[in-house]
Amino acid sequence: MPGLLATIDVVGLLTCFALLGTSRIGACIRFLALQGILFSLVPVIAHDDGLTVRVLLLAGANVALKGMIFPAVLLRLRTRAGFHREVQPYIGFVASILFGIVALAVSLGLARELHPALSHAPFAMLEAAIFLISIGLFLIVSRRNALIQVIGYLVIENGIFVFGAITVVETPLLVELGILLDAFVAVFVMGIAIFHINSEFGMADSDRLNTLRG
Amino acid sequence: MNPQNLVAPMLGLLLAPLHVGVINRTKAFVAGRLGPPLVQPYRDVFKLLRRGAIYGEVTTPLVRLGPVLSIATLVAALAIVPFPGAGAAINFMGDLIVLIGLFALGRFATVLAALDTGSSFEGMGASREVHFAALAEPALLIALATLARVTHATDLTAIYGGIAINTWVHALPALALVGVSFLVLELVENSRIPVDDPTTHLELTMIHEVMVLDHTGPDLGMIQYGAALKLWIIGLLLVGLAPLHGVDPWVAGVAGLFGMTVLAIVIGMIESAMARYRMTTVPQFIVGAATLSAVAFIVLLV
Amino acid sequence: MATLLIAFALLLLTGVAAIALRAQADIAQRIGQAGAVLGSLVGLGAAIAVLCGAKPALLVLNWPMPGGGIHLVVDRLSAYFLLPVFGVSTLTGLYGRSYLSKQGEPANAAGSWFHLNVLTAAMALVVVARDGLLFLLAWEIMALAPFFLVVFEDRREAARQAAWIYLAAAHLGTAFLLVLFVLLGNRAGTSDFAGFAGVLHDDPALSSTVFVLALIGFGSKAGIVPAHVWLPEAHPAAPSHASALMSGAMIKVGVYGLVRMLTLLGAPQAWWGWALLVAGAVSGVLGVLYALAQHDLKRLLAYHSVENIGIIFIGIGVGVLGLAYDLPVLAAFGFAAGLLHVVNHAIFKGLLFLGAGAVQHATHTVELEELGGLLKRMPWTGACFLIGSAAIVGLPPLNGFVSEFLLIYAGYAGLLLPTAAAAAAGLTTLVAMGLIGGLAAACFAKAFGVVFLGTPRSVEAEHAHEAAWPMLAAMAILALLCIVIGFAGPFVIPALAGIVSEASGLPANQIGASLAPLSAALQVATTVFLGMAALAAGLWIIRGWRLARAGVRRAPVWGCGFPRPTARMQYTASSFAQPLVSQFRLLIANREALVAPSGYFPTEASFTSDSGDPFLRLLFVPTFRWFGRLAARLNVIQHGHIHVYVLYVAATLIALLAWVSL
Amino acid sequence: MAPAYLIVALLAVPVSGALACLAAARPRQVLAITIAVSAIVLALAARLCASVLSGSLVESAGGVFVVDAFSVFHLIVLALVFLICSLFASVYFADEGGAHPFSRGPARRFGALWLGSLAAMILVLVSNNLGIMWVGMEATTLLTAFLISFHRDRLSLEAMWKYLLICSVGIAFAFIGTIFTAAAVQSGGGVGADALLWTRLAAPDMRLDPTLMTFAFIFVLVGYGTKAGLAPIHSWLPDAHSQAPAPVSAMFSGCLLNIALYCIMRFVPPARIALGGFADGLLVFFGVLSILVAAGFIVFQRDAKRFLAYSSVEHLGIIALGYGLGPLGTFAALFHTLNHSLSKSLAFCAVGRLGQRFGTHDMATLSGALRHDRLWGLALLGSVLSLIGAAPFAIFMSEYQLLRAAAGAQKWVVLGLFLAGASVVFVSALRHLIDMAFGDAKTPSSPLRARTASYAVAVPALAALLFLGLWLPPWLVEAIDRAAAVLGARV
Repeated sequence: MPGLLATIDVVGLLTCFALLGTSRIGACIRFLALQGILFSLVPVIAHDDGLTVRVLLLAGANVALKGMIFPAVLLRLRTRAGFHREVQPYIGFVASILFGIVALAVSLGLARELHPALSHAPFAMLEAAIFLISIGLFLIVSRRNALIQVIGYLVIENGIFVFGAITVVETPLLVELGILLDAFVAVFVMGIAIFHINSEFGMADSDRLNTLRG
Repeated sequence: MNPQNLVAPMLGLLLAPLHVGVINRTKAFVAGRLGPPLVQPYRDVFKLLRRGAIYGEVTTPLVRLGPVLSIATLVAALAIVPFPGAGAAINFMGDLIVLIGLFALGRFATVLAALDTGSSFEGMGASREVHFAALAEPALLIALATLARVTHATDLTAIYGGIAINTWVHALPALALVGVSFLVLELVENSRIPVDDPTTHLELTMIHEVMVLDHTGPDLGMIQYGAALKLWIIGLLLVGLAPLHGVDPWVAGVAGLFGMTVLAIVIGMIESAMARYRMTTVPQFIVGAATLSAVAFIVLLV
Repeated sequence: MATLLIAFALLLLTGVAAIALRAQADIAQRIGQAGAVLGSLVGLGAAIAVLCGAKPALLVLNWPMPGGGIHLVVDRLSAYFLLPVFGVSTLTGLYGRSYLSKQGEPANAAGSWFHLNVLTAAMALVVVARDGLLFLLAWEIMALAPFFLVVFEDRREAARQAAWIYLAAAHLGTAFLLVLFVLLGNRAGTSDFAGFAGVLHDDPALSSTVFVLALIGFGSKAGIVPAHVWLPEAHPAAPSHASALMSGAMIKVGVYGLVRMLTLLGAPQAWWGWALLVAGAVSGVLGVLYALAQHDLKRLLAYHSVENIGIIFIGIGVGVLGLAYDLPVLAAFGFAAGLLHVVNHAIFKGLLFLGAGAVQHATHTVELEELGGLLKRMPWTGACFLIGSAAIVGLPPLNGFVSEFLLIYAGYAGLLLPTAAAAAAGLTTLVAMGLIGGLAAACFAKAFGVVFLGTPRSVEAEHAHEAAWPMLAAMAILALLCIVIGFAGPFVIPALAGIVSEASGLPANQIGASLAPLSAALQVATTVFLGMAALAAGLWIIRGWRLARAGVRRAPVWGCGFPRPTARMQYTASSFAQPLVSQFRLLIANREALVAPSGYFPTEASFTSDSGDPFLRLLFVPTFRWFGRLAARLNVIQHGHIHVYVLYVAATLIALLAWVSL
Repeated sequence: MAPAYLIVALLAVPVSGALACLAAARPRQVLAITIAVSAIVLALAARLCASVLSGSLVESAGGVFVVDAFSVFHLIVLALVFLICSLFASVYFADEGGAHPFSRGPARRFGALWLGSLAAMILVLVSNNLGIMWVGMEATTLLTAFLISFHRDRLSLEAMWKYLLICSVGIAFAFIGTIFTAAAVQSGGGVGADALLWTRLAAPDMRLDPTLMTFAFIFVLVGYGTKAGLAPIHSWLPDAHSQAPAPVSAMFSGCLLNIALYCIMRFVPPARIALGGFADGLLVFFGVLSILVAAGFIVFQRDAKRFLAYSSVEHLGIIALGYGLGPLGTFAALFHTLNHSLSKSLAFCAVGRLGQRFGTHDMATLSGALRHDRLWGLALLGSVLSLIGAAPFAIFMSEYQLLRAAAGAQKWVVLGLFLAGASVVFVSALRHLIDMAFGDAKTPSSPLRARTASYAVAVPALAALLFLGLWLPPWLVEAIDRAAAVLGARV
């Protein structure tokens, strides 16, 4: 059902741009949640060999994790840490969006490069995966707020998830679950880390964390 | 060795003071004085040998050993330096190295003896002595090297025995230059004018004399006799350059004596004609000598 | 070989025991000393046995270390170099305990025996190793052990600095040797020396490369200018007997390495000889010049080691030139001179360092300007030091003269040869030796004169005491050796033939033939010296007899009428050397600061001269500083901003992807 | 116990140990448990090693877990070093009073995380599936993060955050690389199910899509390389090592970095099959780069632990370089892995202990160690001398083997650069070492109880370093050879 994939692709891209454009962290988290849910559906659609229990299980776990648990954790953290907006990122919101456009173009090109090698992978998703990864990196590099950096990391996770789902036909369930578990733990660990940093420094602007040099 | 070999050293031992006497006489003559008799040096030496001795308070036996050793080394040197016609008492390959070694030993002994007195004047003299010696030694080595290259021999007797008329014809510039540098060395090693004034009495300007300032009695006698011997030996190195190869020994010997006398007179003339160099210009003078012989050698190579 | 292994065992076991028992310093010291002396004597026995014609000892074992094997051979050449190693270490062992009695902390002193014995064993192992990796291992241990001796007085900043300079220099030298042996091992397919010769013989390019590596690597250990900078730092810092061992034996191991390499390199090329000759000449002259400028006795001696290594290199250089120009006589003279000087220098330099140690032990300083008049207070030490000085200056009839006679004669022999190149080499040799000889005489006149003669310049010197008997014994033995070898020259030289033939690859009988006339000549020379000695003795007796009758008085020396000459009026070491130093100001480049007396009533006047090593000061330190600043620039990439760190990761990835896509 | 169960036991023991720690009543118990567990793990690893060396592979859980000579070698190194670190931890934390008391809560936290990370590392080493290997690797990151910020002060938190974020991103890349590998297998016609089993990937008949494999290896190299601390992506390393408690730093340098490199090496055989010398070229490049960059940084380091951290970058570079230089190089690299892990963990222990005495890690202040604490001063001297490549310590030998490998590969420029870097490190590190070991201490050192465990750490480690520098036991040669054979030669 390529049409469905295309929709997911477009909406997913828009969430990325939203992440780039907004300064309000709460909004970012929600966009992330939306994005997570969207792309969790990809394996269900992409797998033309019918819906196996395994696929459904995985999709469900993903939706639960990325759609509910992560946002919950992050929002809780936001309120605990008490920051609500990203103030003056390294790269301004407009510039970020411009970057997003460039990144989109680049990932289209890259996807076209890769597609012949990964013939069975739907092109749209390939391009989406690359775009997600690049955007996630960009968020980490361009934002001061540790929370948004976590969000960036999760965007990368989404990208990787999509990429894995469309390229690898069937990976052992064990692996899939392991990966999910890792993402899960990662978010918690980062959450705790941010909590500690916040309680120690009184804020979680990671650009204040530059005492260690040389 | 047969007795005839002992001629050269005997001549040296006997005539060296006379040689000095001639120099002094010449200087006196030029200066228009009558001057001391030719045998005056002998008298001085004997007089000093009869005297008692006074030593500085801090001295050790080294100060006594110095003169003895320097005499001994010079006598040994005398034994290996050939006299025209008579040759040397002892000769062996590389004896020129031994000659230089002996000079060094004697100098080392006198320098230590000087330092032993603990007087600043002796120290100063010693410092100058080693300074100039350090420059003179390579000069002597190179000069002898040039001769060795000319005559294809490495022992003094062979070298000096091998200088014939046509040697001069072939290697005129080299030999001439070597001669000049020997003359310079004669003046330097024996601290004559223009390097040093043996008769001066201002300590600050002296080199050799100030080193032996506190030597008395027999030690001083030995030192003066030793000075005469050294003058004689280096003189021989210069006079020996005369082309006497194949000349009848007796003629050669007479020629040698004549040559030494002429040398003495020349030195006397120089001493009367020239003034002392300033202490700082002496090194150039010596290095000049070294350069001369180096040039001589390079002339030979090309 | 068994004896040698016993020697190793003795040295190592006692060393370990010494460091284990460091708590009971005295027992530890006794054990360490016993091991040092006995082990070295045993080793000496092994070496002498081989030199006396016993067939070369051999040991081959399997070493599980890949690219290495245990292969030991004691041939004549090795045995010959074992002489200084074990000989000097025997005497330093004998000397050491009394010396250490008042130096440093007792525990350190006890521990130092471990490093001393390990050093000895390592040097011996280097000399007998025939396997690249084993050689390197022993070489590194030999470099590391003295490090702990240099840092002996570890509370002193200067000692730690010296230790750093020493080990850094040693390791940088080793880097070249690593390349050398890896290169050879790679070409030969084996790390065994036997395998090297084959690949080198027919590959001039390779052998030239190897030669250059060897010259740098081994030269830095031997102390060739400009790689000499560690010597004047390390030797003064170490305990004197350790300095004696390092200067007497360790730097010779560097020479050994070079000679051994030359034997493997096959037919030498002329420019190698010239390189060695020039390196030697430069080191010789600069070494003695820098020595002249020193006023620290041990630094002065260290620079003289540079000078003497220079002389050795000149000898080897002449020898190599002889081989290259196919003039066997020249080759024989050169190698004989160089090799003989190896042992001679070990003897008199060991003696001089031990003497300096005795002075330090008695006065707690080696600063020349604070010494003086010690000959009266420590006559035996003074006598030994005098003999040592005379020997190192190369005065007849001592051992220094024999080797310098050989070398200068090699120069003359070169002169007589038709080839202009040989003549030029000869002239170079002569000029260098002439300068070195004269300057060395000046330097040791200063050293001995200022330390032992005149009046004491400080209270410590005033109250100096004679050294303990073991120290005296060690020095006396060395002094005796100086004299014996001096007079035995004619018989020593023929004995060299076999060793020279192993070093030069020429047949022994040919070398014997070319050396024979020289030993004959030396025989005559020796008789001359004997006569001279007899004459001197006679004159001494006569003048004594005359003075007995004429009477002797003592009086203050002439001081321009000043009645009471004091120590402060004496000529100082600096002023003694000043004319020569200023003559060669350009080369010595030592910084002087003069506050001249001024006005009619001058108040203060001072003169200070810092004779720090020019190469260290003007070449190495600036280079290191520059490099440090360069490295500090790297700081900008580690500025602590996490975003940029992540960016690095991304950038690396993108760069690689771009690279493969292109 | 059958080898198959050994693997399960290897995983089970640390996990149960971690749980036990959570339940432990007193800090002492926690420390005891960690020591006991790592001792057992070492025993099991040794047993496993024996059976691997006698047979070829040891499988378990239906091929999910496979151990071959290469992984068992790392397993042994891991267990050995981990035991050392655990022993030292018992010494270190026993005296860790003052601002950060080692009370029950922290103790439990430490024990759980400590043994948990051990389990994760073992998982990496024993898993046959590259995906699970990745999971284990990510787990180590997450578990060790809080070990860095164990003291929860600003600097350690900063270091922890950097470590966490940078390594997570890196590991994410590594996962992309893993996916690419699977894709490469599939488009090469391989079956999906066991696409990620390295036992299959290494098979010579494996057909892999070169383009995808290229991408795969690049992602893997950058991803795991971040964790292994290869320059220029080493940025987290000095901060983490300098801020973590000494035992943790020791464990990081001694175990974690090797294991990250191990992960990269698992991808090298397929990369060689698909791309020939491509992987080796990259390894050599990053190896040399790491050596040079680290050398440059070491020149101006002031903090002892930062210096050691950069030295880790250098040595990981050396190991990577070795892997890139063919069979002989692989041998050298493995030998070097062992030597470096021993030396570096010992060095960190020594610096940590001395730091407790002097209350600082500043190399200018921390001086005269030998005088104040003979044992640890000696340990510091020996280990750092070994690290900067002085004979007769083990690292000199492995570096010599590496030089031989470089010469064998005719890579003279590489050889030169390596020697240059090593020399710079030697010269600049030695200056600090001399003052640290011999200097005349300016700061008074606080007296600490000499603990027997200290001897149990320092003496055997030093002895081993010395011994391996002089004599390589044949069985060890055998083990390393077998391990190297697993990676095979360059195509």
